[in-house]
Amino acid sequence: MNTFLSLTLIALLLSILAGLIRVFRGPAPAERMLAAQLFGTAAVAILLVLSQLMQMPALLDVAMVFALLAAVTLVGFVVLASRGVR
Amino acid sequence: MTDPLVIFDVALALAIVALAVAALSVRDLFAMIVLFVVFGLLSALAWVRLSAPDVALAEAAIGAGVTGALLLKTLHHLRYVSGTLGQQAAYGVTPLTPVPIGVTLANAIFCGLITLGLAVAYLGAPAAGPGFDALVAEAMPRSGVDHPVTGVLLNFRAYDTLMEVVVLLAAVVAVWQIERGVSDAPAPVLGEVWQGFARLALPATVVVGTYLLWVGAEAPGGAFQGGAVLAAVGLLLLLTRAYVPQPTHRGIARGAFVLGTGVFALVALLVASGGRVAFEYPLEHAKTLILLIEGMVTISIAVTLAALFHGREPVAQTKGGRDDT
Amino acid sequence: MLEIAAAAFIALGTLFFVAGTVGLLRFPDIFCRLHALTKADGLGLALIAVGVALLAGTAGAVFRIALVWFFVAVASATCGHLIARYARHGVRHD
Amino acid sequence: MTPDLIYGLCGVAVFGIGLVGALCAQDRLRRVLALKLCSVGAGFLLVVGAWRTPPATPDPVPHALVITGIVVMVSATAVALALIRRLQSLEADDER
Repeated sequence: MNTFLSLTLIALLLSILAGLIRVFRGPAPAERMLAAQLFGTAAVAILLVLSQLMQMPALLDVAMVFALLAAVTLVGFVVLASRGVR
Repeated sequence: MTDPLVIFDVALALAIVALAVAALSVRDLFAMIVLFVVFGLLSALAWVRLSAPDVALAEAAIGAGVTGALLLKTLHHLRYVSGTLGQQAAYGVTPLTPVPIGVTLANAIFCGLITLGLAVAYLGAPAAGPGFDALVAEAMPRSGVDHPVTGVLLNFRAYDTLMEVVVLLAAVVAVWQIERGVSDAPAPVLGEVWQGFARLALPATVVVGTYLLWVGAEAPGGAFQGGAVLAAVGLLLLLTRAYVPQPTHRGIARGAFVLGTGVFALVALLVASGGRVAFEYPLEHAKTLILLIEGMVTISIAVTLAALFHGREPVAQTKGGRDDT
Repeated sequence: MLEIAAAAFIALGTLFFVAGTVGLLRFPDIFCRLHALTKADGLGLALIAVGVALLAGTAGAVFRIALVWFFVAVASATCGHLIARYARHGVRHD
Repeated sequence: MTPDLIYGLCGVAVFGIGLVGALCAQDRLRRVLALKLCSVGAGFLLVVGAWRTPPATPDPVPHALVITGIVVMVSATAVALALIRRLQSLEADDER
């Protein structure tokens, strides 16, 4: 079971790394924000799996904070990336 | 066959290094900040793997979240001032003076040597030093809390934490000195979906922040993490201009800035007046005192971080003073 | 039995994550990418949460996992909406 | 290969990258960011020093130090960014 969970973690991490290509290629800030949203969700998923794998229930709190902050950061990106009208 | 978890660790470490390089070399500054936030996120994951969930919480909330927001706000301001806000991509916003290639090369070699020395020192260091584990484990029953990191932060090394709160206070004083003016930027229109979400998310965030503060006594969490999560509420309110700091609110803000430092120092003095060392809380009251200090420090941290994000001191508007983000 | 079910949920969830990322990389414009990513990720996280909750056992852990899932679901829907608004006509200020 | 070795080397590398960035980067914003990278690298080394092979629990003192360091770093960053914003405003006024 633990091997399987580790493999899951690797797949999720690879999915984050693939998303980085989108941050580089852009072209618009919207694409980069979208990639940031992927990272937030994937990091929460990694933390959920890790909490089981490392037997640390405290990681669920960390996952909760990640979820909250991902939302806040994304709103920051949307509001402060405004081009043109201000 | 190697443990797949080792592969995960190696991949994560490589990703972190690659992100550091990418954040410093990508041309677009907006992409730089996104990459930096992802870097913070992945470092937090790495610290979770090193069984340091407290540090991971602090890094995710303060190191990635608040710092990212600060950088983004500054970028927005710089682009506004330099009149490049309308452009799609955010290339350099500060004027560049060409540096001779030799100087850059010399700098890089110098840094390389330092890093090499660090790597050699790290690899040559004894595998596991004595550390403080035994000392802390022995003293824990006398600390009044069950979570070692909270015990260290608020009891055994409380001087450090007091000084840290003072540093935050000094930072907000400095920022208020550097920047002045009142915000007259209009509120962004985010639509009805956002309104509904904010009604749910803001109270939920306050609950999570308070929960982190409370759970800090026995599990990862505590004043800094709780304060940072509460600061996120302030950041959201300031970002969406649901709250615009007014000059008349300065008194309350100042009170909140010094609240943490004040209560912390007061408790230390009261304890010391009872013939003890400054932070040697009497055992029967230790948990109450620690929770009191943590609660006040949390409020201070939340308000101070939000004020650092807002930047300028809200002063009464002068004529033609249109200088803000 | 429980473990096999949990493993199946987690594997399926991971598959959705990978699919979402492929969509982010391969689809032609921002709205297609948005459509692929937010939905696939939301479902992926829900499946992984169910799997981990099956393994976790204690009521407190299950409750917190449910909370995390609920918040991510609501937040990612809102953020997807905000990004779409932004991509369509920037952020108006008034 | 244990996590402490992997992440320790990662920390050294991040510190070095940050140092190069702080000295060689041209843009002010990027320099501040590079210094932040340095602090994360240093944090890595402290957390690695605290790590003990599970099931032993890690040493809490370096953890507390890193948390303190993160908060001090965000204060320093905020002041540096305020200075950058002020500098830019002053330069823009000079050009007019």
